[in-house]
Amino acid sequence: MSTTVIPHDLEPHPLTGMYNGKFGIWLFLASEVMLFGALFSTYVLLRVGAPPGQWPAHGSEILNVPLATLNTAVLIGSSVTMVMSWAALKMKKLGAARVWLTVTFLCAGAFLVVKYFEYTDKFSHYQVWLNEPIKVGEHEVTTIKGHLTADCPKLEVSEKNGAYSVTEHVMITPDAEPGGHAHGEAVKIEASKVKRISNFGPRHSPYLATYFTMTGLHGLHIVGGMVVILYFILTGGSIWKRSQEKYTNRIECTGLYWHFVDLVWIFLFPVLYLL
Amino acid sequence: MSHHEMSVADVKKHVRVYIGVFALLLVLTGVTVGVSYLHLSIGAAVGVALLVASIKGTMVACYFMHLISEKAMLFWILALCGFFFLVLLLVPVITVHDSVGVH
Amino acid sequence: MSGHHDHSHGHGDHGHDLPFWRKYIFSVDHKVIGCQYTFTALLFLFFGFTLMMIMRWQLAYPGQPIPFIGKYLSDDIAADGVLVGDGYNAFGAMHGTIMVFLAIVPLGVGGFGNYILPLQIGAPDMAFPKLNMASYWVYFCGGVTMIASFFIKGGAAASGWTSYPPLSVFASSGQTMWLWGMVLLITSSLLGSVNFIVTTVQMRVKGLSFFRLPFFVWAQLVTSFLLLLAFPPLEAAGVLQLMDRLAGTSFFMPSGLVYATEPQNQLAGGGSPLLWQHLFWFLAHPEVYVLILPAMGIVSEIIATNTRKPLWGYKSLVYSAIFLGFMSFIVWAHHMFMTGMGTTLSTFFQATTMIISVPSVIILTCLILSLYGASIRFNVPMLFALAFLPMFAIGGLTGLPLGLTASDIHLHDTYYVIGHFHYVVAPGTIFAIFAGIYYWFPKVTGRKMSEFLGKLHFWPSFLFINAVFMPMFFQGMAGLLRRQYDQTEQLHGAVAHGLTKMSSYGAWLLAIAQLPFIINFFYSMFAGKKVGANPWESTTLEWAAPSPPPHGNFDKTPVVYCGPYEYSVPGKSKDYCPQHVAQEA
Amino acid sequence: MNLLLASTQYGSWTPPLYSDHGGSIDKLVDVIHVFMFVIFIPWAIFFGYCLLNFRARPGHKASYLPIKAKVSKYAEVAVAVFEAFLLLGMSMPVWAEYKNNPPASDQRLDIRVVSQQFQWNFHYAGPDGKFGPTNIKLVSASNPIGLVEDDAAAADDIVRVNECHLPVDKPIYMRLTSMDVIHSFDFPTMRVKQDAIPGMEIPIWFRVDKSATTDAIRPQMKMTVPMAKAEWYKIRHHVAAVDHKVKDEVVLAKGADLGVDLKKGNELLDQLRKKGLAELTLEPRNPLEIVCAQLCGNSHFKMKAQVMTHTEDEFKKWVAESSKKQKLETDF
Ligand code: HEA
Ligand code: HEA
Ligand code: CUA
Ligand SMILES: [Cu+2]
Repeated sequence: MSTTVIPHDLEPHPLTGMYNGKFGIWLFLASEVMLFGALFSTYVLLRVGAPPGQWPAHGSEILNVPLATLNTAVLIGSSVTMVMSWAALKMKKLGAARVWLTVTFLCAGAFLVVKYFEYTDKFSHYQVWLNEPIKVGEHEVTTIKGHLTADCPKLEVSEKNGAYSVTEHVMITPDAEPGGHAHGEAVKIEASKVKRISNFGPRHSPYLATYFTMTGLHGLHIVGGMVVILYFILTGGSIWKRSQEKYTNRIECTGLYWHFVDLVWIFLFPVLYLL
Repeated sequence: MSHHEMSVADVKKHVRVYIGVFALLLVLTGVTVGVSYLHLSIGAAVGVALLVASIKGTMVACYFMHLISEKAMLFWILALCGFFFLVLLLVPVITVHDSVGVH
Repeated sequence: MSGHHDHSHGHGDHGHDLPFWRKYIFSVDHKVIGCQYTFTALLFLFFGFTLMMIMRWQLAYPGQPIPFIGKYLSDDIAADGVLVGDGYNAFGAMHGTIMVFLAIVPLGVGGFGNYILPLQIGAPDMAFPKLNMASYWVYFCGGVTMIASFFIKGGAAASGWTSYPPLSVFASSGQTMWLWGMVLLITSSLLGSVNFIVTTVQMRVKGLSFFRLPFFVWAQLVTSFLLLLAFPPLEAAGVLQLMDRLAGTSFFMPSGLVYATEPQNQLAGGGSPLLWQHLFWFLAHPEVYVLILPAMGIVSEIIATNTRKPLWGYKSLVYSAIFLGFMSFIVWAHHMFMTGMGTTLSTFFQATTMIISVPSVIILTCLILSLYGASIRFNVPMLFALAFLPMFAIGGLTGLPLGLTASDIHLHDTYYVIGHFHYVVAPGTIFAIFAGIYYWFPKVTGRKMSEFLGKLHFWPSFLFINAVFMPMFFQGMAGLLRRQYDQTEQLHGAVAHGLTKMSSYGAWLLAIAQLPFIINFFYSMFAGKKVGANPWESTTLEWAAPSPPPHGNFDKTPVVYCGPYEYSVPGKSKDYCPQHVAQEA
Repeated sequence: MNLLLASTQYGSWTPPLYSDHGGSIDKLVDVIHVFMFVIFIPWAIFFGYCLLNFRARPGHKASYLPIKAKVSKYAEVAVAVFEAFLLLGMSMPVWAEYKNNPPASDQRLDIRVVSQQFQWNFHYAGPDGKFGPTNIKLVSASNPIGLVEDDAAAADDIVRVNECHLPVDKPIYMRLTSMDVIHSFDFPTMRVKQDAIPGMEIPIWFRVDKSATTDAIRPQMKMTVPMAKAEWYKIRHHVAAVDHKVKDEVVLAKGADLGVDLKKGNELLDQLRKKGLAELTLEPRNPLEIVCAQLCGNSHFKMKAQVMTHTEDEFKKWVAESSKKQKLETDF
């Protein structure tokens, strides 16, 4: 098989100014734009069509903005280290390049760790919607947000779509008021009174559904990128020995992909957290 | 200019640019977050957020991804892609408003 | 078009040192991959047809046990030999899905594109051979997933190939399999399209400028862009529907649903069923041109060769194809006129729909004007290619009443629609594919298919396929709806039932008419008449390579000196000037 | 074609038409098809001419130069122009009429149409003209739309399952919605089709022709089938239109139903053949049907409603007595 030499595998084509791989990755990114485009379209359609109050006025009502800001910085940083490693290769410094790659890899890891904490926090936080108002503390409420107590009986989970339902009753400690006085004591609610119960996972609301789907898909892209980067950190030496140019190109393509993932986040962040 | 033949000097120049862009991106990130707490009107808030995001995005594309130094061919392909992106973004929303039914 | 093309004489194949499984199973050679695509897709084509033949029985003889096979079908599909409602819907949905995503596209793009395109541009292989292999195997897995879904509890997806929610979200787990299958198929197409575009743009041999490319290559190029940019939104939609089904989100589920008198309180609501339709049709309309463009490419090649004269208006062909590709992204909502669309949007989409018909008219016009002043050789490939023209014309013209909202009110979701698109895809695209198989078979195997069996395949097929689809226009006019398990349940269906029988018999006879082809196909593979590199005396580059082409394709890389269709050039000894032969001044 | 479509008023083209807006739709359909033939026939003739005249044969050579085909340009322009005419001149006016100006609320009849797997529920406001509120918690087999029965406005409401009563010659304003999946409200003989989408309420309006009461049109749809071609599937929705006699013995009385299931139906046909009956004269048991045009599950094909069209005062009578009895009897 090796006998066939593919034209423009390494040297750029005069028309596009790119070697095959680079042109290919750009085309792939174009399709990625349409992929996320559809998701943004979904976000806009659902939000515009939603009755007032169904979506939070500001992401910080539900999400953790400081953490996300940190993550944004981390990801942008990883983008810089990525080009740095490419630049290093251009200066024929394999060692430096590998260090930069490793830093990039670690940044990506850090990003995922932070996301992990954001996610898990949501899954342990619940909301109950009630059939008729009940009294909590001083005022009547039709819905309660909070954490389930330790002695709260297990919720029933439908195997079809994982929806929760209450068996006999739920025990939930409401969150502190925005006003800020301490947690009220746990409230007991009979199953008959519960219209719907859900944690702050995807099924909670269109907003969180969009949030988890978009960030989830973006997260998968991060993981994919990490795999590739790791591969090039490890195999770097051997490929470099075979052809310095090939290795440099590979890193450039990986970089293009990585910057795109960063670019997507730059839009996800304000759209999901700040609006 | 294709990155094919690049002197060490060129690369060094590039690196300086990267650092600059990096700093700018961090600043802009700070800006969006800050603005979002001013509780502007919906329109304004969306406007600012998208504007800043677009600037940042352009920075990344142009400098980290070297888009500014690519040949015209690529621009046309991306322009096409961008156009369809807008169509996809707008038309479904329009249907919500141009529907004889009530949602 | 089989995996065994150079068994007979693998001359000059550098790949000889490779073990069988690297050479024919996990090969990275575009020709082997092309054959794998073609072969797999033909089997799917046959399977999709079989599903429909069973459905046509239920339509012709509602409620009566299916002869022969009825008793072997599972209870989800047929209760004691009689197809059940869910079984019918599952077959219908899978027929559509299989035909579009597993048969025709893989044939037109994966098969012909892979095998012919690199040869026609003088390339030794695709730009990314490994990626090419990957896209075949991803496609293969997608196919396996789809087939497997027949055997799980509740049977295969039964919400139509369009899979409209909320129905598809309430549906049994076959739908989940369908979605996973689609994700795989889409991924495969994306990898493929990247490969095609890069190859075409970067790997044309010296002298082969864009306007010297055979029209087939242009068709493939445009097609690849459609796949590249239209497929991702459906992938996104697929993910969203998976979320709705598995994670209980409600992207497509509005508030206040009541299913089987059960209020769906556990759902958040606030979703939009129409969102899916937008994302689906944003792909699915360009998709239909993905089905037709390669067919047009194939037909143009064959017509040029067998008219012994240049194609009429090559440039306008090319521009039309490009324009067609562009427009196909902004007509999709003509599938959604009945969803309560207001006047503004419907006007826009009616207009674009009328506009997009113009380039098709131009393409067809060019092809038929190419016949004028020709010297037409009526060999089997040409017969199929010529038949394509009127069939596409009928299919295309009947698209117009559907494109106008007012007439669509009466025709939407009737058999008129079914008639419309089958005329373009079945006697249209399928015939083009048959034409292509007969035409390039010698290149692939070094042997010609039998002309006699070929004609025995063509004439009955042509007759019967019209018997299948022509009645559908009249039934549609009478208001007969599609996706009807028992068409006689409704008054206007019952009175139109005579025609239903007619097209059912047409379908079964059409199947018998395929026997000569299948025999011819396998017989000629081993015993067909041996031929040289250029049996049709054609001009394009694939004929400059040996038949079958060795690994790496060309003995020495060709250089191109002229346009693709230099036939009957005055004052030349031969009536054709191959692109790679320097013209003595 | 007529043969195959069975000789009936359904004819071999569009179904019979009983609404006033439908005419313009049919006109458009006809014009387009004429247009299609005008393009296709000459095109096909030219095609055939080429095939014959330019077939390869000894002594015949192809010409390198293309024909200077001005005609094609003209043809293409003509096609484009005519398409523009179809769009601007014929389609858009109809659509605008169909979508933009609803009949004034004081002179129309309002009906809520709530679709579900696999039935059409018709909700009439009753004499007081007020629709009672609904609540999905109350939905049940006997209360398909979850009408709040003890509400004052609901007291005289009428809810009918798969049974729709319409006055002729009066604008009818329907608001379509769905409780579960997407259905499509298809009333072929009125040229009305509109998806019913959950989470949306979509209005449609039309007017039934003055003369189109059910009793008046049933006889118009009479068809005669020779016993030889008589087949249960084709006649399952029909009843005998006259007394069928074999040498003045009545073998099939007027109004006798042939729609009993496949087996019984065929037995009946066999008997009649044995008795030597030559042909059947039939009319539809129920000439007007609303069906569902959108795949909505395994019984989608069965989802249909019978329509009764009445004169204005017949209709008033129907409303008056139906609104008296609260409980609705579901008839499947
Ligand atoms: C290869 C596939 C293919 C092609 C090419 C087309 C081509 C066209 N289609 Fe079709 N279509 C489908 C596949 C295709 N379609 C499918 C699969 C569906 C159903 C999906 C589903 O619901 O399941 C569908 C459904 C469909 C609808 C929705 C109907 C409904 O659901 O109510 C509409 C409406 O506008 C439409 C319109 C058109 C138009 C205007 C064209 C035009 O592009 C046609 C242009 C061609 C011509 C106009 C004819 C050519 C010209 C001549 C005859 C030459 C004349 C010569 C001279 C003038 C000199 N199509
Ligand atoms: C490319 C797409 C394609 C193709 C080619 C076909 C081909 C055919 N289709 Fe299909 N069809 C669809 C796409 C297609 N269809 C879609 C999208 C739908 C809508 C589904 C839905 O409602 O959701 C549909 C629906 C549909 C219906 C309506 C069902 C309903 O609404 O209830 C019917 C009814 O007759 C039908 C019939 C046929 C027939 C008889 C063929 C025949 O033309 C097939 C002819 C096939 C051959 C002639 C090939 C024979 C095979 C070989 C010769 C291979 C030999 C093998 C080897 C050599 C190994 N189709
Ligand atoms: Cu309801 Cu089909
Ligand atoms: Cu379309």
